[in-house]
Amino acid sequence: QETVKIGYIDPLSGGGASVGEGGLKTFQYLADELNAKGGVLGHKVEIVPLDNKTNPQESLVQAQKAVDAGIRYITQGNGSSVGAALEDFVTKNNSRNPGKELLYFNYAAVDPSLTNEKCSYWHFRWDASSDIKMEALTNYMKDQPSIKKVYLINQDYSFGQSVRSDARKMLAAKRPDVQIVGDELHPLLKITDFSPYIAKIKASGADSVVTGNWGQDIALLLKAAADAGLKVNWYTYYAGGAGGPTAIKQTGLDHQVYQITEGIPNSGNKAAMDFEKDFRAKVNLSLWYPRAVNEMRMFKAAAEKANSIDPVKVAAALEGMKFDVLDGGEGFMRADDHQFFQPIYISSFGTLADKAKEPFDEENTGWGWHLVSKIDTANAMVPTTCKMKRP
Amino acid sequence: MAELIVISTLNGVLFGMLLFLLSSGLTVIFSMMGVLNFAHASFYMLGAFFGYQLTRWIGFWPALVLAPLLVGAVGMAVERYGLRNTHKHGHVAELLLTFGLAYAIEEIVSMVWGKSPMDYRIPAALDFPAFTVFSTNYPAYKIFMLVVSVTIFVALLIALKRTRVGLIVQAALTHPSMVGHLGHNVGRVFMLVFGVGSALAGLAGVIAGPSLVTQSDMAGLLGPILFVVIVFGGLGSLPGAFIASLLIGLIQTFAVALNGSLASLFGPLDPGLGPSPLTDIWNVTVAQIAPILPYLLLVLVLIFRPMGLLGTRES
Amino acid sequence: MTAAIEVKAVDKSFGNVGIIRDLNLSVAKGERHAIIGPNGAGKSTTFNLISGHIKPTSGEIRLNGDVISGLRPFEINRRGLSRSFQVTNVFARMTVWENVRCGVLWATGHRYAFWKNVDNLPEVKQRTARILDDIHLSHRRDVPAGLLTYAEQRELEIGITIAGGASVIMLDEPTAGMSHAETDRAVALIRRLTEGRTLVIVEHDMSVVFGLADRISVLVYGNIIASGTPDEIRGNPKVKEAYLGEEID
Amino acid sequence: MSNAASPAPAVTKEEPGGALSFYGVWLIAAAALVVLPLIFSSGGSLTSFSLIGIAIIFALSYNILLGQTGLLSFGHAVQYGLGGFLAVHMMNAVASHNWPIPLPAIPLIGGIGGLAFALLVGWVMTKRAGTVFAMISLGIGELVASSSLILRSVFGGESGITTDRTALMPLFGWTFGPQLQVYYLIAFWVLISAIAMYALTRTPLGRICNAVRDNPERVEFIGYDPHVVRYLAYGFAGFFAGIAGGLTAINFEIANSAYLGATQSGFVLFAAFIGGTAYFFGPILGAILVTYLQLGLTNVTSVSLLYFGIIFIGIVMFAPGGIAGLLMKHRPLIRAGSLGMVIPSYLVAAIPTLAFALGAILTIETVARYSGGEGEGSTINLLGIPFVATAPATWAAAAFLLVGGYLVARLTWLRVAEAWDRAATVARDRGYLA
Amino acid sequence: MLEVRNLHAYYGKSHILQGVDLDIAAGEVVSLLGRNGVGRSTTVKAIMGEVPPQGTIRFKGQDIAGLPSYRIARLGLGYVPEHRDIFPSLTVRQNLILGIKDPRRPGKWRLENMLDMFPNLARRADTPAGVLSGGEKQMLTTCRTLLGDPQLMMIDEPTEGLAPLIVQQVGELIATIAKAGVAILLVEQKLSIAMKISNRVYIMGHGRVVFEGTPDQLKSNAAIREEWLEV
Ligand SMILES: Nc1ncnc2c1ncn2[C@@H]1O[C@H](COP(=O)(O)OP(=O)(O)OP(=O)(O)O)[C@@H](O)[C@H]1O
Ligand SMILES: Nc1ncnc2c1ncn2[C@@H]1O[C@H](COP(=O)(O)OP(=O)(O)OP(=O)(O)O)[C@@H](O)[C@H]1O
Ligand SMILES: CC(C)C[C@H](N)C(=O)O
Ligand SMILES: [Mg+2]
Ligand SMILES: [Mg+2]
Repeated sequence: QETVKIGYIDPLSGGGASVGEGGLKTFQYLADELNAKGGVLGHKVEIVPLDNKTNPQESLVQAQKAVDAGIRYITQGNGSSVGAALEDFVTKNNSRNPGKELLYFNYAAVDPSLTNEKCSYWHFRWDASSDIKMEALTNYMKDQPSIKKVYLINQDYSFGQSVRSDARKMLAAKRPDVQIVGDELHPLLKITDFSPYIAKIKASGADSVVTGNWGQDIALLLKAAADAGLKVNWYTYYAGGAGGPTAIKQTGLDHQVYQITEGIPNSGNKAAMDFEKDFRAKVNLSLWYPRAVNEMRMFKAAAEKANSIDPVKVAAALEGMKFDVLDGGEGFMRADDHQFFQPIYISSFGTLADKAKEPFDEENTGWGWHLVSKIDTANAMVPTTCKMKRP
Repeated sequence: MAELIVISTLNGVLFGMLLFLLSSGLTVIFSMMGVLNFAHASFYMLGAFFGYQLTRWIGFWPALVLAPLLVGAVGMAVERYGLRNTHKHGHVAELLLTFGLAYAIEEIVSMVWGKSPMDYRIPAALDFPAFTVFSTNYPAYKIFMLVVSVTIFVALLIALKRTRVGLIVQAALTHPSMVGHLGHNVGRVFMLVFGVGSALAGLAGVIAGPSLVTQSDMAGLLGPILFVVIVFGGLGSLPGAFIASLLIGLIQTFAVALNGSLASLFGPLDPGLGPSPLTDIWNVTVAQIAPILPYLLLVLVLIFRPMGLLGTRES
Repeated sequence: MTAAIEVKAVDKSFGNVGIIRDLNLSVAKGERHAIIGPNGAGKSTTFNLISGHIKPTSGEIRLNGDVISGLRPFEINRRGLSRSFQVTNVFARMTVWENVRCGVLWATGHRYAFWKNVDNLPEVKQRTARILDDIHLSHRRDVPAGLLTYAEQRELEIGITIAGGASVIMLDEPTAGMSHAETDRAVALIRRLTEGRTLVIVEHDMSVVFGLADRISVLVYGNIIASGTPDEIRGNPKVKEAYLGEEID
Repeated sequence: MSNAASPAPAVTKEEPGGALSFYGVWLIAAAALVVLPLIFSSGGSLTSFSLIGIAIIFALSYNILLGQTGLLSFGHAVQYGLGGFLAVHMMNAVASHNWPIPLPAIPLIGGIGGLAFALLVGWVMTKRAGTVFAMISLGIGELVASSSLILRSVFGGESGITTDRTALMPLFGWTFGPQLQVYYLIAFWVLISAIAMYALTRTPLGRICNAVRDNPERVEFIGYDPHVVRYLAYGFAGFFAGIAGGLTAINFEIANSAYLGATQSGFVLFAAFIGGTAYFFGPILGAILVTYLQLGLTNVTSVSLLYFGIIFIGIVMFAPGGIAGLLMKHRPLIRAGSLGMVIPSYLVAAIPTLAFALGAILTIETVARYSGGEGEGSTINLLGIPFVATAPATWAAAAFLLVGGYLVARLTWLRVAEAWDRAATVARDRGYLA
Repeated sequence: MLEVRNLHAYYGKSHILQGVDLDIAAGEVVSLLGRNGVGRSTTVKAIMGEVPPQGTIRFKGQDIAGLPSYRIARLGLGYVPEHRDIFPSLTVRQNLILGIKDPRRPGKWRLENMLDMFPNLARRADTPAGVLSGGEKQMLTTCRTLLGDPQLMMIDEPTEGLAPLIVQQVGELIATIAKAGVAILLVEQKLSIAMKISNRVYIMGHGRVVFEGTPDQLKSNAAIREEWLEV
């Protein structure tokens, strides 16, 4: 039986390497999991790491390499800039090389445009797009009267910009009284010291910061905040990334840092928590990407449904497919734009009241993620402008 | 406003001092030996990782001494077994050697320690706010960094004044055998200089590691800007590097602190214009161009004053 | 008739050290003029001033009647003045042939041409070959200049200098470091090559100077203390005191 | 800095055989480019050939600066990238206006872009050579690369600007969708660019560039302004870099800011130096090797950067004239017919050297697997022999090969040196070696 | 003091020195004469270790063949090379400072003496040595080596490119040095100088010594002069 190869195109060197490596380990764990249960339709699943250095052009080199090596599935997540390039590549490749179609499974590039104006039939996204997350986040923020002055700080590229503009738009609609006291964009993965930004946040008198920063950009931001003793509430997409929890604990921001995700370690769902436990034991990491679990498991389900590992058939099977997600609840792959919809969680980081119910801490800080709010699939829907071109 | 100015000044000075700590070693090497050491930032990274590892084994203070020595030893080995043989083939060859070395070091570090950031913490003895200005804390650790940088600066200045090492190296660049005929052991001096330069980078790593990230890509982030510092300050001039570090630290910090853009100055452009380079330029904030400023400065300085701020020679 | 080189009241100081002070010098067309003087008198500096390598602090320099002070070296060269250097200054990694040919290119009007094949320029080829013959280096034409012996390099240096066909040739100690035999050969060479041109030469070897020069100027501390025919100079007590010392065998 | 490359004789030797062998070489090259994809027709080789072709033009253009003119640039990718961006914008414009410009003409637009920028900034940059030039080029490179992120309407920010090469009018029925057609387009440009750049070295300007490299001061006294010479060289280098950029844009159908950045500039410096800057064909070899390593190494090892670094350090240390320099060292021996005297010693030395290399690879891989946490049972496939990373036998084998190989190799290389001496003496006696 | 026996040296394959024998006693001035290219410079270079020597070289009884040159220099052997090798980017003063081997143990020559002795150098003390005139460079190298307090100084062609008057001055300088008790090995072309200041002369030809004697002996031996010196 030939193996099903999935090209993992993400940074394995340079500024994004730590995130990329985490993702790689996750996917390799998941492949092992599938293989242990007989693989996909009896095919062994293999993850092929392809380093793109967080660079769109390099990603295309890697994607082309994948194609040349006969790989039919690629997955990528770190960076919407890369995501856009890959989506474009896959679309062109599939129209020019019929019979050699390539599917692109997106597990984290959440720029909404990828499932709107740029949408492609060959692209499927398991992470909630940034506008979905912002919708959920602002719904929560709306009910926090203590929020009066908000500071936005984001990475200067498509994803950061969409976080920023969505935050502005949605806050203005939901909480017109909230003042945006700062709106910062900084270069992606290039800042070594965020102290100047922290000084600015401090000077602005903000009580809350909204940021989509990821990778070292969030870790260093939180670290600089800790050093300066900046005490504000943080509404983040990725504060749980490596280094983040340590910095939060250091600042003593007990349950003041919020994160919006499609799953949390202490979700209370037995299966998910067992999975988390095993994952941590084997990989020595927290599960940052519950959606990757959904992606891989759903891939298997779709292949079985199509009874084929041919990408064209798998794509057809994935469209509109419903699936029970890791943390419980049902999600589905919307056929209109190939965006997966699932329950969304807002959690805060801090002391864990009940160690039995919430056993997982982060980075040995003793603190962990605590569920604050859960948004059901139905409430986590956004419209799309995608005009899907089907083959 | 006053608050922002005071704090930005402090931040700028602190960042500048870190830059100096890093660039002092590079200045020593570059100005004396003419080697554009692209692996300098890698030695910095090695310093951080050695520091991290030793701190876990024997504690921060011994690590502070030992790690730079280790890095210095690595540097000496590099000089002895690599650069020395390459020297006769010219500066480009030397430079590429260090280029290759930078790759190798990065991969070795990520092989040994992985690619995720290390949990390298500030020693407990220094983990308290030294003082508070406008309710912003200044961690004692940062003050410690400042003190170390200034100490290094003074010590290096004195060492360079007192010893003839600088002269020997400079003379050996053009006529190495003549220097030997005068009774100086050129090989050992070169090795020593390179070792000291690397050790300084290592020291910067040990110190900066806990305060910034200790991660396998940390070399790439600071690499290019170091060249800006030493060229801007003037090749061969330690005070130049000191001033340039401070200036660049301050400029970058203040640029971030400022909010201005052409749009905020002259009002927004007609929204009907659509995206164009003009609108890009119009709307970009000073903070956004902060990362570019050092390079702009570099180019301008080289055009108008090729020997740099305090330099005396061009190359 | 205008002089080939006319130096009028030129001063040159480095920092506040005056090296050339009120220098006046006139070299007639077709003349072979030697400049002698103690070490550090400013002979090379004078060469540098005339050839545009450095600019005078004050004063004026004319070439064939035109003011050239302040011009860049290549501009002066294009007006017909070419010089050699006291220290060997050839294109080390290029062959002997290439070295000489580089000297020929501008003068033959090919300038910065990037649309012509250098190997297909008959005029350039002939001229280069002739010069190589003249400097006796034809048998070494494909050797990189850096690998030549010292004396050969000095000869090549002369070859490059005359290659452009300049009407004024300035040679700075062309025979320094050569043996007697080599020196004699070089002198003959210089004599032949500068036939019909103006020659300014700096030398410490008195046999060369007295054998070659029509006129001699003596430079001491940046100032010409005497100027005249070889015999006049030989007999001049001031020159003896400042430069020649007691006659040596 | 000006003594940029090794002191080997430059590209100056007049070839015996004249015009015939001159055209012969290019005809063979052209024929090889045509048949190459017929022999190696897999998608992978087509992709590699295309990238190698582009890299060749890029590296050759760089050598106009480094090898020919002695200018060490850290920012050559600026011209390359800007050429690429201009090409992408042009392609989009052509497609949307239906202009009758076929795709194969686009690289020329890229070239013009590179040229224009080179001429714009070149004048101030080339005022000086040496370290000053090197540092200005570094500064301009970083400046342009970072500015490109700000001028997002032109450069498209982090994600860049995409285009569709098939949207231009087809030429003789070719849409340039399939990689094969793109390959031929690239091959065509490689050939004419290489010929043009080679021809450039044989023009008056090309030769004066060499003179400026060797001794800029002296050049002033033979009627040339070294500044102008450097400027022109910079312009030409920019032009051909722009062509390479244009081809990249066609190949990937995207241009983004990373194109312009230090990594690309470093890549081309590497390629040119490793290949050997003293010979025209050096950078071609370098481009092939470096591209090949870049594409291929990551497939076989997880620590490709380490090998990358080691290979470069090795070449810089043991073959400072690059691959071309290494090869050309043998030319006098071939001519003198004494090459046969060294070949046996090479063969003898090859065995322990190979053993040493294998030992090194095995060691690195073992350590990499071990620390990569793959531990148990992961195998290293070396020349078809599987080694279990965690098995003590593997460690022993690695240590044995490494140490034993090293010791024996050292002895054999001494013999190579002796054989060389003998062969060189023969060559010297027969007048083929100075 | 210096004892050279059967010295051979090669450049690549060419056998330049083919068994040179030399002796220099303390305080003696010895000249090494010969035509261009016979290997006089190579002899000195081989002694200093700049060219790999084969044979015996003893200095003050210690075998120095093959030692690195800084070790040889520290034993008290000074060397002024043919091409002067001044350090162009360093100032005159810095050049001189580098001549001092150990600043804590100054020898009989002091920086101040040197500058007093050579007002030309004193005037230019703080200019980069690269711009000195040819003659000034020669003085600089000689002084620089003297500052290292050598017991034996080997000077290669000190008068090359010097004005006649200065040639005389250099001759006097060498005599002064010799008077201070430093032995001197002088490599010269200009016979007149060598004859005037040397105690003994050697003449080299074809890579070995072909004549040894006092200046007077040489003067009276026209055959030798003709065969090995004149052209
Ligand atoms: N760029 C400079 N800066 C400072 N001083 C200089 C410079 N160039 C030359 N000098 C000084 O000017 C004086 C004249 O030097 P120059 O080289 O012209 O002498 P010269 O007559 O050629 O001597 P020689 O015969 O020894 O070559 C010297 O004392 C030298 O040190
Ligand atoms: N680096 C070198 N490589 C090869 N041959 C050399 C080298 N240096 C000198 N030679 C040759 O060795 C021989 C002796 O040279 P050496 O310099 O010792 O001569 P010399 O007696 O000092 O003459 P000169 O008057 O030229 O100084 C000469 O034939 C010379 O060409
Ligand atoms: C991995 C993620 C943090 C990437 C990010 N969400 C993006 O879309 O660019
Ligand atoms: Mg002179
Ligand atoms: Mg000699």
